[in-house]
Amino acid sequence: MKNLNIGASWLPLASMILAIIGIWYLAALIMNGNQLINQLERKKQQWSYSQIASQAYQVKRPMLPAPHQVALELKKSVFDTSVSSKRSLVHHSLITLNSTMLGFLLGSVVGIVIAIGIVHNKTLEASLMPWIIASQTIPILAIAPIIVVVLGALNITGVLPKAVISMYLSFFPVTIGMVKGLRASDTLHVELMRTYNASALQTFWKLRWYSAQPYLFASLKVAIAAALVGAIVAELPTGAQGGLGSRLLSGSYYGQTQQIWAALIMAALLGSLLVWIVNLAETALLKRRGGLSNA
Amino acid sequence: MPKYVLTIIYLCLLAGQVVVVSSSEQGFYQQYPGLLILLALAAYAVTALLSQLTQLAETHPTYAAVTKVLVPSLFAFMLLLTWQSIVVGFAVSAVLLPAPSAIFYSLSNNLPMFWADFKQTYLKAVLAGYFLGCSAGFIVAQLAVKSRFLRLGLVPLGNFMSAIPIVGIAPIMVMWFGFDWQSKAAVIVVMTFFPMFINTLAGLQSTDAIHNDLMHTYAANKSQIFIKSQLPQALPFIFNALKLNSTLALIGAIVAEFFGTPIVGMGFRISTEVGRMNMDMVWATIVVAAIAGSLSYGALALLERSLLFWHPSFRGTHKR
Amino acid sequence: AEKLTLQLKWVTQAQFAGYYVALNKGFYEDQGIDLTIKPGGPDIAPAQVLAGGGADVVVDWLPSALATREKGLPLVNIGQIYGKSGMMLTCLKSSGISSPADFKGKTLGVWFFGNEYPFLSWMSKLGYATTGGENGVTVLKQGFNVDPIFQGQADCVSTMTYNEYGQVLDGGLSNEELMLFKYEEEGVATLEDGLYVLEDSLKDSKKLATYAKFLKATIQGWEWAAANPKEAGLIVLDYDDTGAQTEEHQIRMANEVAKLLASSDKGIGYLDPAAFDRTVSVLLDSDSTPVITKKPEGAYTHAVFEAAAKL
Amino acid sequence: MMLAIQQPQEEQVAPAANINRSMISVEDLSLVFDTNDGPVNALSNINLNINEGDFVSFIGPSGCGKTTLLRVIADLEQATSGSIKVDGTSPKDARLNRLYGYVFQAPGLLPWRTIQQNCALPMEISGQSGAHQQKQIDKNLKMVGLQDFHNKFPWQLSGGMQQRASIARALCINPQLLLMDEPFGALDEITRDHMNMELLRIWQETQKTVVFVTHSIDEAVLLSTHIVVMSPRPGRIVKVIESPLPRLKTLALRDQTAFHQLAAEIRSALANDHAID
Amino acid sequence: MMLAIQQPQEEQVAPAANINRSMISVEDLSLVFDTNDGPVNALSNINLNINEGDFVSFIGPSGCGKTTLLRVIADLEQATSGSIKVDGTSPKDARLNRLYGYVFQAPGLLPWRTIQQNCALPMEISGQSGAHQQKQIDKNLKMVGLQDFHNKFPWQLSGGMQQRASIARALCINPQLLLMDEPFGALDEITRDHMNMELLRIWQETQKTVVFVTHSIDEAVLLSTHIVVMSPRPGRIVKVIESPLPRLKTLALRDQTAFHQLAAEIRSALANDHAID
Ligand SMILES: Nc1ncnc2c1ncn2[C@@H]1O[C@H](COP(=O)(O)OP(=O)(O)OP(=O)(O)O)[C@@H](O)[C@H]1O
Ligand SMILES: Nc1ncnc2c1ncn2[C@@H]1O[C@H](COP(=O)(O)OP(=O)(O)OP(=O)(O)O)[C@@H](O)[C@H]1O
Ligand SMILES: Cc1ncc(C[n+]2csc(CCO)c2C)c(N)n1
Ligand SMILES: [Mg+2]
Ligand SMILES: [Mg+2]
Repeated sequence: MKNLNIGASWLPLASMILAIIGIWYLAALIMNGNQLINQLERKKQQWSYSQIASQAYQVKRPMLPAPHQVALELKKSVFDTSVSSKRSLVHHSLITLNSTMLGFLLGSVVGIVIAIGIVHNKTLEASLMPWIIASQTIPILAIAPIIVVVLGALNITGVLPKAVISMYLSFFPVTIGMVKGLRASDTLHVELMRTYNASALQTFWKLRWYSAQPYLFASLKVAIAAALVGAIVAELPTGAQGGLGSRLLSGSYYGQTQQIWAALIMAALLGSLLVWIVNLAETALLKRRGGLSNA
Repeated sequence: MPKYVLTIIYLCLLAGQVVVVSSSEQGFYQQYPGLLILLALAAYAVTALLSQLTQLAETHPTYAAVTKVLVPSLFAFMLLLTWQSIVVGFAVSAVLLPAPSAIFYSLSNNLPMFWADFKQTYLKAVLAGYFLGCSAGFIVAQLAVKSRFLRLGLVPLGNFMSAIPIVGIAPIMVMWFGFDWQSKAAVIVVMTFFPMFINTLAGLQSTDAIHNDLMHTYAANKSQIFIKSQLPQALPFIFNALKLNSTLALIGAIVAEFFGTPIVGMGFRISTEVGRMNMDMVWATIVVAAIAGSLSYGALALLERSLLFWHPSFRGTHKR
Repeated sequence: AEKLTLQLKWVTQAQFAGYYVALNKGFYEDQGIDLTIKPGGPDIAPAQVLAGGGADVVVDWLPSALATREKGLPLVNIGQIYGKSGMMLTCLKSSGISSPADFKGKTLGVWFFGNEYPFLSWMSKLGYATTGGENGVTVLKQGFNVDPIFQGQADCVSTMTYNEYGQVLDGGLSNEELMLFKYEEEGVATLEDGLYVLEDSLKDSKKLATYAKFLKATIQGWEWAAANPKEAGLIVLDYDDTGAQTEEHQIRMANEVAKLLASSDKGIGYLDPAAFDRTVSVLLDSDSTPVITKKPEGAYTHAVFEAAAKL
Repeated sequence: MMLAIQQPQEEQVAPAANINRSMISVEDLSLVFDTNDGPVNALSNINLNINEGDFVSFIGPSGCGKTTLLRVIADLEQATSGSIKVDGTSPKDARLNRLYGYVFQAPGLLPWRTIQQNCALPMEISGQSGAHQQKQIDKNLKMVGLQDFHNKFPWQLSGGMQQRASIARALCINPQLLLMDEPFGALDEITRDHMNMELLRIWQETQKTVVFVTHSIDEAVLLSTHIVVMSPRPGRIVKVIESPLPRLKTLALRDQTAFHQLAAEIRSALANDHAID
Repeated sequence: MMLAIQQPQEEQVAPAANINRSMISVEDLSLVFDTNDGPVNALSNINLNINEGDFVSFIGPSGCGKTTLLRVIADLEQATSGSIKVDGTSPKDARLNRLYGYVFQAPGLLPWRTIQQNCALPMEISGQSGAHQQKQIDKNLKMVGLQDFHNKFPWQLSGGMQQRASIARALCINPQLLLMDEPFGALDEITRDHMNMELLRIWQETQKTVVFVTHSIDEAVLLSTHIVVMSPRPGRIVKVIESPLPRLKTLALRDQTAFHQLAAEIRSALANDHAID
């Protein structure tokens, strides 16, 4: 999947995107048109289908803004606004990116450390593993405000509470992936290390760490996307302090569907960019170890 | 000193802490900070007990099943005990953090209400959305395996879509599908579709080259290749997605309820009771969610174990 | 200067114009107070922030403050900014509602998160069960906006005169299509935005003096905002970090909130004991879902207001 | 000639008929693998004819293209140039007609199926009846000495046992053409002798055509009617030796001079092209 | 006697000393695998003594427990009952003392290390100096004919080359005891002859003890001082044959009668207990 041949792949992707845009326009017509019809009927006014069709893409609070409306909103808030302005989506993306990166770093480190502990210590594994899984069933949005408030009480404000929530979401895939990866070493290789009477540390650095790398990168890609979700979720309860999350919230608050969609697309772009960067790092590292992806 | 003497000492320390916590007044740590030492000792005793238990499991495999439950329970018990001690000992306001005892109390006192919430969120939204999302991801992955065109179009798109934070689509889904569980199920469908799609696709494509060649020499048709070779080899991937999705689905439903819901449901309960300063109710709902999530996860893990007995990660102790 | 943190009940908007004006115009500075304003959000409970020590003063509504007080967190009102309630139920005439008697069997959008108490009292007074059914009303937890009335998901939605009502109009519904039920007019009005602190802190006379200075500057800010709604709206806009608010919207809100400010002869900031008692009786009347169970004692003080008046 | 599976009586000894009908004919075939650091000439200008009923062994140093050539015959690899006919048709049609059975260099058993279920796989795919399946499985598992292991999973068997299971699997469908890639590599001498004799018996009884890759000169001599000696870089055929030994062979043959002469001839053909260090 | 690694002069030919000191002694050893359909008796009542300096081959049909026995010696598998001593201590202590080098049936090279780095691995682990590592690697890679491939990654080598690399890796640490599980299985005849002679030379020069699993009777005769014939179900030792051939052997030995007699003796011992069908 990773190394798709660009030359051969643009056509299917392009046609898929075209199809989606087509469906999107159609859906917008139907949804907004219906809304319009309801409104006119409530006012007991006459309406015709041609009138609806011509107005469906101009409603003030569309149920589904048409692609060009979202594009316009994106253009307005990305290109037509200076980056330092609070109305710039780039500005808000950077705020979100900030806590995403911090949370991702913290989460990766915590995730790796826990995984190493679990793989090497049976007690840790037995006592921790079930609760690590249970921890992810706690709805994050439920504890986000609590974390923000409690950390706020400890005078930790700004980027850190958001990063903590990002960390909470991103450590899990890293832990699970790393535990799998550290244990994915070929049995033959493990036995080889045993015949050398290698210490746990030696086995780790010469064998397990390598067999874990492909798993680690797969998890890091999930983790960085999760960190982004965490950052955005964390921006919801604190509503008014900037970031893509607060754009989503205020978009919803003021019925600005275009603004929601623009923020969503920006978030997806940001997420794709982050995953792509992890991908680059992976390719670079795998190249150094001979270019074989699955060890 | 023989081992069992140590074990008895550890148990005594733990029991002592339990007695202190359950019989003392609010804010006792503020009065007698020295008691904190006992808490630290009890925590140490528990870690020691835990490693004794794991050693026991290693030397006597017959106890393994018991310790497997006992170890995490003991660990959790100590966690709760510490929580209770700190909250009671430092008289932490119930508005900030309720004591575990208070959470348990409100849970057992409001069972019918929690059951109604569970029914609304889990039995309706989560189950429907999870089932639809997972099956859709699975089916589309089938199509994508067969068609290179679809694959090249869907995979980058899937990666892009999975980067969208679901919290963002929740308000849209509520707008489109109404306030009741249907909009929550829709959020879950969107959330669970792509993990299932990507994983199934990866699994179906991960088949051993030699098995592909083998089926090729048999001139097997596509459905035979699928059922006899691809599906079994894809199962580990599919279970990964099923397990991941089981936690995602619950979170998705609860998050979506923040954006509008009838006045029942776990997400509704959490957000409403936070506003009413009933933190014990909030935590009780979280407990219900965690139990439901862990049980679903555990059930899937058991199913996986029984279906994937042949996989190297599940084979018996004698491996090569 | 003395540091002080104020936690708002909701996001930065002209609902809180007075504080921002006072900050912007240096009224707090003049009183020797270094004020930090923390905007709220949909899941920020001001009382919780106060309990956690994240703020010294919070803006909250009296029903929720009293309920919290019963939970064991002793909030005390040190000044009441709004004398009138801005909350109302906005209904579609087309759904056949012309009086509260028509609510039966209808679907009503309500805000929760501590804002539901007045509504519950009202329904209790009307004798409607809030759990749906033949003789009750179906309640929806209304999200962040007034969409349900546009999408036909609810017959009525909750609105504030100064905010969501405008959005309903902007969204294409005209005044003639709507039926409004103001809490103020239905006899279930409760006191809204007020300033609250923890009871213990009031025992410290230095703290009390600080609060007085803060209240003084706040009152000044509100008076200025009431006099210059347009400028006040623009000032608020400056402080909005989301960059999502519009000028038009904020100015309209500033105009509307000016109408709600406490208008007793003592001026803005004075909690009218009669209004307090009315709120309490509205809350106590609700027997199906008790918000508070007994008459609260010491839930407000005029000490700060009086100290501020002497400054 | 393909024997109808439902008529076991026909499996009895039959005259060496059709001995001149070509089963596989390869003309000027070349195959180049594109790799990251340049093309690899795996096969170069291969010309070869294999008649129906022949037993042909490919022998040659590691990396000379034996496996690759076998894979081209089986339609698992496409030639870069040249032509190939299998049973008068293209390799693809031959495959679709389920003409051949292929024994891979590695056992390639499905880990979630028991040995018995693994053997059943090709028959399930070609839609044979359950009773017939069971008969074939019992017969062939017995033949390879795994009758007691039919309910074990592959990973519970030793390497040699797995390889025998994969041979049984290929034989179960009773194909007209048998393609075998070092099938006895992991077997001990006696088992190997036994398997060699069983293979000879089956070949003689059913008049299959067998194409066989091996590293063992003795094995090639013992089994084959024709020995193809190959050499690497680029993979090509050095020599095709027709065996002077009778078609009906026994292990005793190994003590005869004709056997040793043939072995020596192969050895020298191989040595001419061999440079290990 | 363990040779100090830093004193290469001692690696020269030395008299067959200590020939009676026991290196491995196995008493009444049994091993049972639990599987889904009942226990498998992989080893049953094994009694065996191997003296220091011996070259012992295990031979026997596939699945008779050769690999399993070797793994018990290497402390990779625990016996169900019975006792075993390696170098006078338990297998575990022998392993902890880094007494032996093990060559697995599969090469087991780390794919992220080049051939040279793979050979360095065991020396890195036992903490040997870089210069010494380089010397050992150069010597042993040359010996197995891979000196030109030291910078290649494992998957760039053919199967036979990989196996040779894994032999070089085991030899680099110059262990007192060499445990080898079918090390030459994937090699063609000429390469195999070469490797056999090299192994004999190293064994003679350094007086190692070698335990060697093979499928080839000729190989067993050519190399061993003692041949252990095993038989399956349950895995047990049928016969231990002491070789009458001299310790110093050449390939020419293969043409002598003594060689053929010994081979015949092994063959008949194997055949007696061999019931494949
Ligand atoms: N998929 C591939 N990509 C690139 N090169 C390949 C591929 N498969 C085989 N080769 C190369 O083709 C040549 C012939 O390989 P082949 O597997 O046919 O050898 P072989 O004669 O079967 O060797 P062995 O006896 O070791 O099995 C080798 O040089 C090998 O490196
Ligand atoms: N992990 C295991 N689980 C169950 N049975 C096993 C396992 N490993 C080996 N066996 C059984 O133990 C017996 C001996 O196996 P072993 O691998 O030692 O044979 P071997 O002599 O090395 O055979 P080969 O020559 O084929 O390598 C076999 O019957 C095998 O089925
Ligand atoms: C979760 C949530 N809670 C409350 C309100 C309503 N609300 C109460 S006070 C206030 C400020 C005035 O505009 C608003 C909007 C909401 N919209 N969303
Ligand atoms: Mg090959
Ligand atoms: Mg073996």
